[in-house]
Amino acid sequence: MPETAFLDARGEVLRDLPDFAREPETLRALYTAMVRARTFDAKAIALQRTGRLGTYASSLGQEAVSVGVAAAMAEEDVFLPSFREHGGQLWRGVTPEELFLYWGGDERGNDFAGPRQDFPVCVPVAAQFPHAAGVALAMQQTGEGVAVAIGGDGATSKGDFYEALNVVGAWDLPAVFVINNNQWAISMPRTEQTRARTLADKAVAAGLPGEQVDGNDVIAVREATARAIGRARGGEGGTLVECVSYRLGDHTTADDASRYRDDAEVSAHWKEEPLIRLRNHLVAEHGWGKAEEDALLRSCHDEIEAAAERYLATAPQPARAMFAHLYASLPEDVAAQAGEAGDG
Amino acid sequence: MPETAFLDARGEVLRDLPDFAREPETLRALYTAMVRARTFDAKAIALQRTGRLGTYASSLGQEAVSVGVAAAMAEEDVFLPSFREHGGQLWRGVTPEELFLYWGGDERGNDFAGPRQDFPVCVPVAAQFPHAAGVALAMQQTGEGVAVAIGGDGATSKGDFYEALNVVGAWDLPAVFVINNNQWAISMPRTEQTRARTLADKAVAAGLPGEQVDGNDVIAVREATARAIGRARGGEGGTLVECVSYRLGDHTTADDASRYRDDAEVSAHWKEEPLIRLRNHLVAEHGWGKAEEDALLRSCHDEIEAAAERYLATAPQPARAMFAHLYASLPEDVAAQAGEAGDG
Amino acid sequence: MAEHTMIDAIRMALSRALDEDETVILFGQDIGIDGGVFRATNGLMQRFGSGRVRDTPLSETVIAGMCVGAAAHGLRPVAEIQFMGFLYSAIDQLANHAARLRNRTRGRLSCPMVLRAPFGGGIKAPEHHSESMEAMLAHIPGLRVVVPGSPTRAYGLLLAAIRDPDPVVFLEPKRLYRAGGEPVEDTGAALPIEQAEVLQEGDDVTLISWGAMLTEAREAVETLADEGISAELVDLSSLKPIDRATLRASVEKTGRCVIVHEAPLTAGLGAEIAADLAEHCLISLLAPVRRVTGYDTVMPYLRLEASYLPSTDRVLRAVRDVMEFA
Amino acid sequence: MAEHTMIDAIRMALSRALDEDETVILFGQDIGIDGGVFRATNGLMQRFGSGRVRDTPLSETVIAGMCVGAAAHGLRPVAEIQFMGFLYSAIDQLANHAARLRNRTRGRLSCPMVLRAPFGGGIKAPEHHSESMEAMLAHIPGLRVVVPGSPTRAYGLLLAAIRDPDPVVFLEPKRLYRAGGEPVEDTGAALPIEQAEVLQEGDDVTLISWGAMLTEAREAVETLADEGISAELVDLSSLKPIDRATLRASVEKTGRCVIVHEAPLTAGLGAEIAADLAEHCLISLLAPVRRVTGYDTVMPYLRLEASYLPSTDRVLRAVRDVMEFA
Ligand SMILES: Cc1ncc(C[n+]2csc(CCOP(=O)(O)OP(=O)(O)O)c2C)c(N)n1
Ligand SMILES: Cc1ncc(C[n+]2csc(CCOP(=O)(O)OP(=O)(O)O)c2C)c(N)n1
Ligand SMILES: [Mg+2]
Ligand SMILES: [Mg+2]
Repeated sequence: MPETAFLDARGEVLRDLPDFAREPETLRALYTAMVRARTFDAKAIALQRTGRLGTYASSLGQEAVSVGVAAAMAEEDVFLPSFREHGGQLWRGVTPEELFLYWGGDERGNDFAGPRQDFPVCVPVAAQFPHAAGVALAMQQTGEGVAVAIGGDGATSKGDFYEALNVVGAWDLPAVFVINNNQWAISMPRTEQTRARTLADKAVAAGLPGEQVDGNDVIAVREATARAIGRARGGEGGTLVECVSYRLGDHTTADDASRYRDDAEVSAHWKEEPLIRLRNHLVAEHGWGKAEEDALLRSCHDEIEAAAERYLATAPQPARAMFAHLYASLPEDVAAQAGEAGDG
Repeated sequence: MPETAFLDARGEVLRDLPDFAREPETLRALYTAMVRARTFDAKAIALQRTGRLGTYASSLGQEAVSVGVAAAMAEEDVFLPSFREHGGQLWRGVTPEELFLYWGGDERGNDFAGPRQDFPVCVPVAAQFPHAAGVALAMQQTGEGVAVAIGGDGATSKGDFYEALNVVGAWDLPAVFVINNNQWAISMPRTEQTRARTLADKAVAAGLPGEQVDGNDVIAVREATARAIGRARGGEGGTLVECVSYRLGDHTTADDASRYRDDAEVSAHWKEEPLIRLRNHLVAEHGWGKAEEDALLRSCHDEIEAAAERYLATAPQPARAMFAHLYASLPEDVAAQAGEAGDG
Repeated sequence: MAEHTMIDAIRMALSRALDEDETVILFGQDIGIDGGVFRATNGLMQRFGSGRVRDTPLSETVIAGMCVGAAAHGLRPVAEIQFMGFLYSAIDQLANHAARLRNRTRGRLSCPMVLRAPFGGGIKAPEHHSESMEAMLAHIPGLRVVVPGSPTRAYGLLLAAIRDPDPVVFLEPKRLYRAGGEPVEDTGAALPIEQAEVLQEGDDVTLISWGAMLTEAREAVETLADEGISAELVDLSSLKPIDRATLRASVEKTGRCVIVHEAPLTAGLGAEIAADLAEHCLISLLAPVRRVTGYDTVMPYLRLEASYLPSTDRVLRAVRDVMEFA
Repeated sequence: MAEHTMIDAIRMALSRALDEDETVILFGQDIGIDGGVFRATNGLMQRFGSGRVRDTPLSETVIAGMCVGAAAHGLRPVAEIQFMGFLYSAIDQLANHAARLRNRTRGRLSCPMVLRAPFGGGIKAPEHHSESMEAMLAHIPGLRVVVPGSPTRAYGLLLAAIRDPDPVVFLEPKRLYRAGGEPVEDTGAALPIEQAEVLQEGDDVTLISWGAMLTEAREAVETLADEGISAELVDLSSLKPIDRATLRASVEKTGRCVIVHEAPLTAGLGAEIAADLAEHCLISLLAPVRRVTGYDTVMPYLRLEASYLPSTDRVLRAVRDVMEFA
């Protein structure tokens, strides 16, 4: 594997750890966040399977990308996630209940109490990159903050991605573009998506630094993202960070990946997934034991279950809510329709 | 200058010439084509200035790009030019009269008798690159031909360019993308358009070979394009060729470049323009003299003047011609409108 | 004969087209081994090879743009856009290039391409997956826009679209993909691409609709029949060009008209039809033409989706309105 | 007072906005030192600096997309698309993002942006430079679309657009840019963004138009006056939302209506207006609403441009038609 990693698949330390990765609390926080994301994921899938959630995109196996990136951000930065970065959203303060609401088909899930400046999930692939350039433009005017957008390997084929990367370069914008290269875009493997040697290489087209890291190593993700954010914050412009992970699940609950990829491939990648290696490291170096693990699993389980309960107990918005935030004030033209919708 | 050149600005040979550039007839043909293009250009501007042509994009100083590229193509290949590649179109067999018609605002100018498979001028910047990928896809099915598209330095910022480049790479399509880097996109200099080190470097994003050549040296342009076309024809896929030239004139007749760039810069580039160096070389090596030069200028002048006369004598299409080629057969829905338009 | 759903019928037509014309080529995201997100191309790559049924990178602009190039150079590309919400990136290539290549070159080059896209709501899909913006496309000169209303129509109209010498956007009402089957014979016969179809004759009022909303329209027609109101139901089918003659004839007969579509009201295609009928059938009209449409707001997420889509009730209310107008 | 052309008025409004609100930022192709291809931003970079008046790379998608991000994060971006024919690449960002960010986030984030674009024909521009596709934009829920009809209206409406809390596409009729001047005072006063303006009162027939076509409409009104026909002329101004109340009131008064626009007929915005009037003013209407529009074909190259654009004659013929209808 050419990309930078600090821990190998079994949790062995490969090179000098960055400072933050020597702090047990930090590592525990990262591990906790990944377990929390995975717990959320499992519950979301369960809800979907029983008809109580909409189509859902699992982040199974990619928790290190999302969490590592978010953990490298400052509170006032802006996160612009794709639809698969639940771990990062949770880290930033979006609640599991809000996420359930969103995936359950309720716009109120995007009105999170947490990071008020963060963008909602971006479903149209790669459109978040131009948004991030715009957020970074606003930040450049005030000198505060960094825009951090994440998209998938597939997203690197969209013109939006490239146009945005180019303007980030041309204008020295404080933006970091992260690629969660989970090696699949629905049924298309990374190798067929593009002939580029790495996705990080695409930064060359914009004259930006590009870096590839092991996306299963949350330390590597956080470290590389933090360096990129640091450069952006210091006025040194943007960076493209490719995190090589693997999509262990189906594309979404509407997908059946067994149609297009071998179980053997998936099994092999289970050996590299991000939680186990950090747990091994915690066990070996920081006295993490069964008690800690059990307590963590239990608390995550309880939190997510309670959030799901609250989500399920939330009544839908009334029909006329579909007009409530169309404009700052509803034009007369549309007001009559709002009335009709309200009447049923 | 980092890019490959065979002749320097004064026409001195810098390195071993490729075979074709040792043949006097070939060099004369290239020179003739560039003079022809420049003659056409001058006439087009004169016609526009006197209200007898529409807005026109001059190719002054970039004749080597257009001609060199076209000269590297086989007859059955497909040329997909931007709006500034008159020299290449003329080389391929489009007549000056047809070009005048097009720039005079008459669709019949695109119905050229010449290379029937070639695309008309592409005005929306960079849209010709996806078309070229599509043409190349058709060619890949039959195993015949190469699609050659040209766009400007500005075009490399459009998503279309990048998406097309990427699919050319992913599918090994027989396409060559040429960038006429004339260093300006209207008022935006190349250096502000992108931070990429070279435009050829953008090929990295698609995993394709990219090459930068001196776009004022028709030999270099032809040689590099021919190699790229050869690879494509041999099933080895696409290439990006950047030709570094300079836009000696205004962007179009609607533009006034003195608003945004120094005369001194333009004057400096006049020393590097493509005709003089080839002429010097022809004089030094191939017995080109005043007589040959005068005869060539005269014949180009006569040809272009005659073409302009014929163009000016061409009556506009009748109003209902605007419906004649909307669909293969005009739907009833629209037929009534065609009638109305015909009536005035 | 076996029953076929609309998605089966579409696959049958694609398969037939690939079979009968070697210049037909399919591409799009996940249409190969995965068979397309709705399985429209299921098995076609296996049967016709990955040279003729190709997975593209995730690039809608180049999907549309490649259609133009490939079509101009001798192929008949049939490309898929995964959902209409992702078709916006293809509009530039459609409007600026596909729709005018023939015109620009005075017929020297042409663009026999089909761009397929599932459209409309009603399947509780994620946001941006339920668009119904057909009116935007119907405004583009030089394009054809076709929407099938049943498996049989899907088969015949898709073949017609593929064989048509001009660019066609073929919008597939995804709510109907598996909504019900009917026998569809794989005869290779195309249906006339420009014609609206009168699905049910009637005397008192004309209902005009297309795509998935034909379901509500049909339900309304049945209920009305019970009430003794004889409604004529027309499936527009060709959204561009519009078969105005058929629509006008129907309204001249019935004197009343309700148009039903899922897209937002304002500048929706219902406006064109209503304006045309009001202008050309004014004498025959006994009541104003009414439109029952999606609201002029963003399609809500799935919890409120049902409140957005025109219901049979809303259709019935509109019909009763025009029936009672005096 | 000095006379100002529309392009002057636009520049005045931009300058005023930059002056009064430091969150206003301008970007687009060639808007800096070159002052924009039509000179709308002439001198503004020199005055406000290249941080607030920025030349972008040649990327329409990212121009629109950056507006969304910048607007959501506290700026008021006012971006320029050089010609409407190049705005298609921005539609995805407009429809999928700008127009729904407020709605999607229940008001948490919003998108106070303006996308300016010259539109329409009549200046013998190259192909793709004369588009008039406003109806496509007017169909997108959550967007505003505004077209000024005079220098005074351009100044006041552009200020209104910039101050509006929601995304506005501001389409500038380029044929009017330098068509004539009038005194425009730089008072900083905005005009109501949603209101149609009655330019001339009349009793016999209502003409509705917008943008450059107001020229032909105005000429027609004058000619009609000579013939003793009193025509009311309404400048629609806000294409989305539509000020239906003003239009209906006018037609209820006059009983006759002709709509004039440059865009193609089918699914043009005239359809929406005609459908609305036919539905809501049926009782008042003494004649069918007529539309005088561009044809449903590709805008021809310059030699035939004049045959494409609706002429005063065509407008007059339509008015006479509706006057004679019985
Ligand atoms: C513009 C666009 N086209 C198509 C889709 C449908 N779609 C949803 S996700 C997806 C694949 C995305 O792949 P990738 O970028 O690798 O992200 P991942 O799903 O692997 O996280 C596709 C094609 C979309 N959402 N947006
Ligand atoms: C998509 C698009 N946006 C904007 C324009 C307006 N425009 C015409 S040429 C041009 C600059 C093109 O620069 P470049 O690609 O370097 O080509 P050059 O003109 O130098 O040959 C622009 C912005 C256009 N034609 N197409
Ligand atoms: Mg992926
Ligand atoms: Mg250039």
